[in-house]
Amino acid sequence: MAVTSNHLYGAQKAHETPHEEEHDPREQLMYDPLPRGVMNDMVMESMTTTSWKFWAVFGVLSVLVAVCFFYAWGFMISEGLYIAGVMRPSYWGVFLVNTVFWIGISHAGTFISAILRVFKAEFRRPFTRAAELMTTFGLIQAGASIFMHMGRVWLFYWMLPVPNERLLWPNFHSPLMWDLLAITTYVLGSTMYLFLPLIPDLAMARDRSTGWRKTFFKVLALGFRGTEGEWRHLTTAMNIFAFAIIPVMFSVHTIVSWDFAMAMRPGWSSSVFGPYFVVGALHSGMGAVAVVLVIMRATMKHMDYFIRKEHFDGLGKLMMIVSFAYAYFFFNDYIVQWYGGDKWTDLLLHWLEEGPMAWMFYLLILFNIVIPFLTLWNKKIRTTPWLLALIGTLINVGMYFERYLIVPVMLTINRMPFTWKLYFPRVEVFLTIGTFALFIWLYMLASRLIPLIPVWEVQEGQMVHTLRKVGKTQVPTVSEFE
Amino acid sequence: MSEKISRRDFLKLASVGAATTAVLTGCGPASRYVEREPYMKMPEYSYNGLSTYYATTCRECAAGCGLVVRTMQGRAIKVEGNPSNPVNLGKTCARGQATLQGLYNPDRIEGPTKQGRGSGVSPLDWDAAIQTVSEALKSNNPSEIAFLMGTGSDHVFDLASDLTNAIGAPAPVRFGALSMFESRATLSKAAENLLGQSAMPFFDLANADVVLSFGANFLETWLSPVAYTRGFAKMRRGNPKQRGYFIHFEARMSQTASKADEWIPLLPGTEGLVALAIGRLVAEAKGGAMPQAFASVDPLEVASTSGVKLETLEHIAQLIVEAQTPLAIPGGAALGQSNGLSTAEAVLALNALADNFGKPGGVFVSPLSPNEDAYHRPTSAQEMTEFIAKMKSGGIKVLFIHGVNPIFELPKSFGFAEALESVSQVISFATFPDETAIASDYIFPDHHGLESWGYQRVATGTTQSVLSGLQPAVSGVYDPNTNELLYNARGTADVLIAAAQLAGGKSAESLPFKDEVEFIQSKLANLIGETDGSFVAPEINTFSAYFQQHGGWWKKTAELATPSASSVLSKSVKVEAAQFAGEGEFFFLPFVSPTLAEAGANKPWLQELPDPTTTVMWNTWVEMNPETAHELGVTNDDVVEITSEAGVVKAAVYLYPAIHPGVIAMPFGQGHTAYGRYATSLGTSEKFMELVPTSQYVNGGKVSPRGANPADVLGAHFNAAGDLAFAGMKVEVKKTGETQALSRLESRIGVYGEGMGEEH
Amino acid sequence: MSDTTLLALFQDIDPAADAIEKLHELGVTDDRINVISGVPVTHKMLGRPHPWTNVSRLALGGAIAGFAFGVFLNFGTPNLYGVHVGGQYITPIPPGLIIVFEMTMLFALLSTFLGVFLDSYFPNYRPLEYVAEVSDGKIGVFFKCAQDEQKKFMDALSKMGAESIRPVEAQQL
Amino acid sequence: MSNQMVDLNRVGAKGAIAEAAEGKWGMVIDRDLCTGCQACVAACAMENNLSFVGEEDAGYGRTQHWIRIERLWEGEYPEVKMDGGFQPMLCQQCGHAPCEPVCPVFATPHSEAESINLQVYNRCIGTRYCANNCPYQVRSFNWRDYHIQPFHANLVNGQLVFPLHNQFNPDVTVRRRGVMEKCTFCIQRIHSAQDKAKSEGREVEDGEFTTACAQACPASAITFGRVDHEESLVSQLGQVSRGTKHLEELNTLPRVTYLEKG
Repeated sequence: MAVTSNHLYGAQKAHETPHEEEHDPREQLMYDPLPRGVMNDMVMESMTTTSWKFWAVFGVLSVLVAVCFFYAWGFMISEGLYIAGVMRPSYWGVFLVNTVFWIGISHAGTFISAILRVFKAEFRRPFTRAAELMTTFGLIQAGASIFMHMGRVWLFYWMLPVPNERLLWPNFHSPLMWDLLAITTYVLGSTMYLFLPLIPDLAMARDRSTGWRKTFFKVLALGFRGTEGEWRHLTTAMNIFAFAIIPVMFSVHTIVSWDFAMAMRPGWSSSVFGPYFVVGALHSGMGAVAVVLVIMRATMKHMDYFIRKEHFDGLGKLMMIVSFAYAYFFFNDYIVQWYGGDKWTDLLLHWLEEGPMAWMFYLLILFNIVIPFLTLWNKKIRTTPWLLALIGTLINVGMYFERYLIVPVMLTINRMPFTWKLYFPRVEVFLTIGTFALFIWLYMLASRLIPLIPVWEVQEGQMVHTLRKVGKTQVPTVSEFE
Repeated sequence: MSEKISRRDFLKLASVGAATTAVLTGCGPASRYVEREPYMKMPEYSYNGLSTYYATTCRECAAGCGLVVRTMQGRAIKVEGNPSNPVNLGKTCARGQATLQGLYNPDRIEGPTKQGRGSGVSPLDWDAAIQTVSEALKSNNPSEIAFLMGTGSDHVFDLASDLTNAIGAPAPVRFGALSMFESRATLSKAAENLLGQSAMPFFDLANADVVLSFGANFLETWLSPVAYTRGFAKMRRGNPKQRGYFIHFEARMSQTASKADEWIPLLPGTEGLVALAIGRLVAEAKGGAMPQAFASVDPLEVASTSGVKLETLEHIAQLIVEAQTPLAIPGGAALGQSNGLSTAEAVLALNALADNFGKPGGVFVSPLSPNEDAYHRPTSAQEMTEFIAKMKSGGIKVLFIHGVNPIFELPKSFGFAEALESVSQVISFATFPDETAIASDYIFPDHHGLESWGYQRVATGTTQSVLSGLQPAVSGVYDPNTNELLYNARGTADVLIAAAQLAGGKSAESLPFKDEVEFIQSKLANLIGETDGSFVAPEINTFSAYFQQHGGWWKKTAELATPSASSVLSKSVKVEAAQFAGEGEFFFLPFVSPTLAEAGANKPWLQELPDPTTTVMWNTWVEMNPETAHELGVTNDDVVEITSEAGVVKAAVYLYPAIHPGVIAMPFGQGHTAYGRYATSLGTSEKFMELVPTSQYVNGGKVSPRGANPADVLGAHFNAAGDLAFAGMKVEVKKTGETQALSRLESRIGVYGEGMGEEH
Repeated sequence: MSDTTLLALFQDIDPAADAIEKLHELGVTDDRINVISGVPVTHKMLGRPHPWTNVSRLALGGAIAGFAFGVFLNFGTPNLYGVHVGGQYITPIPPGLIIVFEMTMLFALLSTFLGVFLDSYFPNYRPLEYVAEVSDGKIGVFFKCAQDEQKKFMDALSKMGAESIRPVEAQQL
Repeated sequence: MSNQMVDLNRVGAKGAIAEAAEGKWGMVIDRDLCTGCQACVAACAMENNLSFVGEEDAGYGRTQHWIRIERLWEGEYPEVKMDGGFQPMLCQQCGHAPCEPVCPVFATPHSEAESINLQVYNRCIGTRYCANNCPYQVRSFNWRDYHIQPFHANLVNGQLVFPLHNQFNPDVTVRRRGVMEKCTFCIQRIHSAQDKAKSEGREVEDGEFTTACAQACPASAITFGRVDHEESLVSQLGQVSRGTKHLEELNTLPRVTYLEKG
C-alpha cells in the first residue's frame, strides 16, 4: 500500500482562512491525524525513496570521510602531531574547538527529547528522533576529536578506570577524567535513549520490509510485539531516562567547561563558564536542529506532513529564548572579566577586541545575539524554513567562533608575555572537514536505515489531541492519557 | 592440564607475553626509540655504568678555557668547565658546551681526501696524505711555502713555526675572524704606545666599582668571555657593600650593553672623543693642571658630534671622580674604525687619569703564557691583505691551511677565494667541510678538539700565567656496526712530523719526534723545574701525566705586569674624526654573533640558541631602529638589500628598539655556503625529514646559504694599527619586496605589543 | 483439554476494552489474556491489571551500584598507589562528587536499559504470536481458551466489534 | 602579632598537604648577574638530551628549551632598557603545581622524596593539559621524533648512522614524540649524588653537585642546593631582600627565587 499523492494530508489547504490571525488548528500535525497505517507507509517510503542526488552527495561525503577523516588522522598518527598547528602557548587547538562544538551540537537532541518530553511540549513529537540522532553522531565526532588531539592516542586506554600492573589508576583529580566519565555516560545514555523509543518503530519497519532490510530490522527490533508488559517496561524506562539524562546533559557540558575553568589562566578561570557553556551548547544545538529539520523536510519524501511550520515556529521561539539566555551569560562572563581589571585579563580582552582575531569576536556577537534578536521575534521569519536554516547556520558559525576564541585565541595570552603566539590551524582544517563530513554521512546513512519519524509517538500524540466544539468554534484540547 | 608445555611452546608463549606487556605498558623493548649500540672495543679506562672524566681545553675559541669531559664507554657525554683552570674556574660559555656537537657532527670530513677544489673528490689513505705533504715540503722553494693557521691549536702553530724556521720558509700566519673583530692588533699597539709593552692589556673588571666600556663586548665573544663574565659578576655582586656601576657606549644595545646600568648610544667613531671629553671633565673636576692628553678636546663640541648630551658626560665624569676604582675598557666596534687606535689610546689615557694602572680594578698587562717568549698577536687584517697579494702574485706555491676558514671569515672584498686560484697547491687540515676546505686540493682532516693532544696559551683573561692542555677525551667516533672509525681523522701535528721526516733534510731535523705527544713534551720541558706552578714534577713523563690530569699548567700567583703610567698623561692624544667608506646613508655595524661566533654555525644547538638580544634563531637579521624602518617603508621580516662600496648583502629586518637610528647592524657568523647541513640551508630538507648525502657539502653541491654574511659588504679599510675598520662602512639600504620570516623565541605580541591595539 | 490461542483485532480502544470485559465475563482470567498494540495503551483504559515492571527497581539498584563504584574510584583507588598532585589531598571530596555523580547516573541508565531487556525477554528471536496489523494501530487481544470453546469466543467477540478473530500460531516475526 | 597570623606560604590553595613551603631542592637566579649568554640553555640541552627542532619549528613556538632566557623592553629609544634584565625561565618545581592535578594519567606527579615535579615520559599520553595550565609556560612537547629524522643521519654502508646520538646522556631518557617534557632540576644528578653519599654513609653536602645550568653559568647567576638547610648557599641567597618569586600571587609555591636588580 503506497501513498500516492499529497491530498491525504492537505488539511491546511482545505481549511484556508482569509484572516491570518485565525489559524486553523488543523494546520498542526497533532490535529491533522492520519491513520497509522498511512503514516507507517509514508515513513517507510521516506526511507526507501532515494534520488541520485542523495547518492551523489553521499559519494562525495564518503570520499571526504575517507580522505579528510581517516587518511588525515592516520597520517597524523603515523607522522606525529607536528603536522597540526598546535604549539606553545596554544597547546590546544581546533581539535578541542571541535570537541566542544560537537558536544554542544549533541545537547539539542537531549534537550528536545528529554526536557520537552518531561514538560510535555507536544510539538516535539515528530522530530525527537532526528534530534537524538544528532546527539549520538555529534558525540562520535566529539570523541574522535579528543582522540585526534592526543599525542599518543594509541595509549588512550590508560585513561580508562583500569589499573596498570602496579595498581596505578587514572587520576580522578583531572578534569579530563571527569570529562571522560561524563562523556562516556552521556554517549551511552543518549544512545540507549535513542534506541528505546526506536524499538517499536523498528518492529513496525520489520513488519513492512523484505529482504536484507527485514533481517536488519528484525535483529534490531529484538522481537518486540507491543504487549502490555513490553510497553510498560519501555515507557517506564523512557520516563526514567527522560528525567535522568537531563542532569547528565547539564553535567557534560559543565564539565567540558571545567576543562577550561579549572585551569589557572586568564579568561578561562571563570565560575560562570559552566552554565555559559550549557546555554551555548543549546544555542548551537537548536540552530543545528533547525538546519537538519529544514533539510529533512526539503529532501525526504512525505516529511512536509510530519514537519510543519508550527515546528519551525516552536524551534524559532526556543532559539530566541536560548539566544537571550546566551546573551545574558555572555555579558555576565564578559563584564566580570572586564570589571576585575586584572592585568592579564585586561590584556586578554584587548587581544580579543583589538587583536588579529577581533573580527571573530564581533561576528560571534552578531551571529549569536544580534541576528537572532533581530529576526526571531518575527513569526514570518520563524516559519520560513530557509530563513530559519540560515539563522541556525549563522548561530552555529558564531558558536564555532566562540569556541575558537576560547581555545586557541585565549591560549595566546598567558602570564608569560615572552611566549605569546597566535595559533593557525594546519591539518586541523582537513580533520574538521572530516568530522563534519562524517557527521553528515552518518546522518544520511541513518536516514536510509532507521525511521527518522517516531511514528508511534506521533500516533500517540494524535490520539490525545482532539478538537472540541465550544460554542461556534472548535477548540484544540489535549487529554492526559497517562 | 596434563600435557607438558614444551620448551618451544613456552618460548612462544613467553614472547607473546612479552609483546603484550610491551604493548600494554608502552615501555617495553618494542617501543625503544633510539638505539645506541656499545662500541665493540672499549677504551682502557671504561667501567660499566661509570663515567671517566678527562681534563682538556676548549677549542671553540682561542681563550683557552679548561674543560672536563665526561665520557662513558668511549663516548664523550658532557662537557663541563675545569674548576681549577684559572681562566674559567669551572665555567663554560654556550659554545664550549656545544663542542660535543662538533665532535659528533654528521658533517665531519670522513677521511683524507683528494678534494681537487671541488671537482673530483676521491678518498686517500693516510700514507698517501703524508706523502703528499712531504712532497709539498720537499719539492717547493721554502720561500714559496706558506702556513695559514687559526688562532687556536698553539702546539700545531709552534710545530709549524719550528718547521718553517728550519727550512727557511716564512713564519706561519695566524688569523681568525674573532681576533679581527676584537681588533687585537689595535689593543696591543695601543698598549705598546702607551704602556710601553706590546701585549694584551688586562682589565680587572672584578675589582672595579665604575666601569666604562667603549664598545667592548666582553660578555659576548671578546678576548675571554667566560673570564670577563666572571669579572663582571664580581664587579656587580662581589662586594656586598657596593654594587659596581657599569656604563656602556655603543651605537646599538649589544648583549653587553644590555647589562649596563646606562647604555649610551652614540654616533659610531666618536667613542674616542667621548673618552677624551670625559677625561677632560674628570680632570677639571679634580682640579690641578690639565693633562696634555685631554688638553685639546672640547666637551661641548664632542657632545654635539657624538650625540651624547653634555649633562650625560658631566654626570659620568662625576661618577668617575667619586669612584674608588674606575675602569675604562676599549673594544669592539669602537676600535674597528679608522680612528680605532687613537680611540684605544684615549680610553687608556682615561684609565691613566683615574690612576688605576697596576692597581686592583685597573689596567694591567696580561701575563705571558708559561712557554711563551713574547706576546705574538694574530695577523692583522692589513697584514692579511699583504699575504693575499703574495698569493695572487704567485709567490706562494703551496699553502697549508689549518684551523681557519678565510673564505668565510675574511671580507669578500679581500679576494681570498680568487687569490687561492693562483696558489698551485692548497692543502687543508680542516675537520669540517668548510668553504676553504672544499676549495682546496687536499683535505687531511685534523682531529676535533676533544680527540686532540695539544696545548693552548692563554693570552688574557686571568691574572695567572696559564698554559691549558689538551688530551683526547675520546679516541674517535666509531660506527658501532662495523667498529670502524666514522671519521678517519689524524692529528695535523702527527701528519706534519711524519711528512717532515719523510721529506728528510732540514725538515726532518727540525722535527725529530716520534709523534705529536713527544713534540708537546719537548715544549713543556722547560717548565719541569718551575716551583711556582700548579704542580711540580721531577721529569717529563710525570710532568706530562700531571699536565693531562690537571688540564694544563699555570702559575699559582698572579703575574700581572704593571704598566708605567707616568708618561701617558703627558702625551698628547689626538682622536681624529672617523673616516667612513662609501656614500651610503647609514652607518654599518657588524658584530660577532654572541652564540655562534666565527665557527659555531655547524652546531645545531648553537643555531637553536636564541640570540640574547633579538632571540632570533637559525638565521641572520638586520637590526634597524623602528623609526628608521618606518622611513624606509620596511617592517619586520622584510628583506632589505644592504649595499656598500664593497658589495651587497641581503637579510630580513628586525625592528630593534635599542639601536641608533642612523645605524644598521648585522651579526657575523651565518651565511655559510658550505660547512655542513646545519650551517647551510637545504630548502625543503630543512624540515629535517630527508636523508642528505654528505657529498652535497663536500662537493660544494646544491646548498644555499643559511642567513647572510655581513663581511660581504666590508671594504679593505684599516685603522692605524692595521686592524680592519669593520665599523667604518656606510651603506645604502633598499627594500627588496621579499620577506623572510625570522624564527624568534620571543613573542612579537607580548614583547612588542603587535596586535594588542593602540594602547599597548 | 488442549488450549488454543485466539486473536481478536480491534480498530479502536473502546471495543477492545469492552471485549476484554466480555472475556472476563466469559471466565477468561487476566493471565490468559494478552493485549498487543501499536501505541502504549494503559491498563486502566482496557480494564486490565497493572502490569508489573522491575525497571525502576533495577534502575535504583544500578544507581546504588554506580554510587559505590564512584566512591571506590575516587576514594578507593588512590589508596592503592597514592600519588600527590598539586598540593591536593589524595582523595579530594569536590572532584569525588563529580565522579560519584557520573558513575551513579551511568550505572542507573545502564541498568534501566538492561531492565527493559530483562523484563521483556529481549532480544527474543523465537517464534511468537503476532500480527503485523498491530503496528498499523490496531489492537490485538490474545487469549487462551479451550479448543472446544473456540467458536463461542469467536462469536462473542465478533459481536463486540472485532475486525477479525482467528486462531494464531506462533510465527517467526 | 605577626606570629599569630596565618603563614600563607605554608597553607596550600586547598589547605591540603603539609609540605613545608620551601621544599627540598631550590634555585636562586640573580637577574642582576644574568648576562643572557645562553650557556645554561646549551648546557641543559647537552645534559638532558634535548632535541633541536630546526628553523621553522623553532620560530613556530616548538623549541625544546627546558630553560629559556626571557627579556622584555621598557621605554623608548634612547632611554630603552631591558625590563629588569634577562630572566631565565625554567620549571619552578612548584610546591602546589597547577600542572600536576590536571593530568589524567598521573604522568606529572609530585615527588615526595625530592619535593619536585616529576615528568614520567613513558606514562604521558600527550593531552598537553599540564602545559596549558603551567603559568610559567615552561613545558615543551615533542611534536615529532626530532632525534631520528633521517636528515641528521649519515648513510654508512647502506645503514643510517646518527653520529649525534653518541652524545646522549645515558642517565636521561630520550623522549619520543607525543610526550611532554620539562626541566627536572637534573634529577639524574640529584640521584647519583644521593647514591654516592648514601654509599659513603653521609648526607649530600651543599655544593657537592649542581644542575647543568648552574654549573655552566659563567656569571654564577644560578645557584642550586637544599633550600631546607638553612646554612646552604641557596638558602642564604634566597633570603636577601632582592628575592622574589615569579607570579607569587598564584600561590604555586615556586622553588626558584629570582634576585632582582635592586
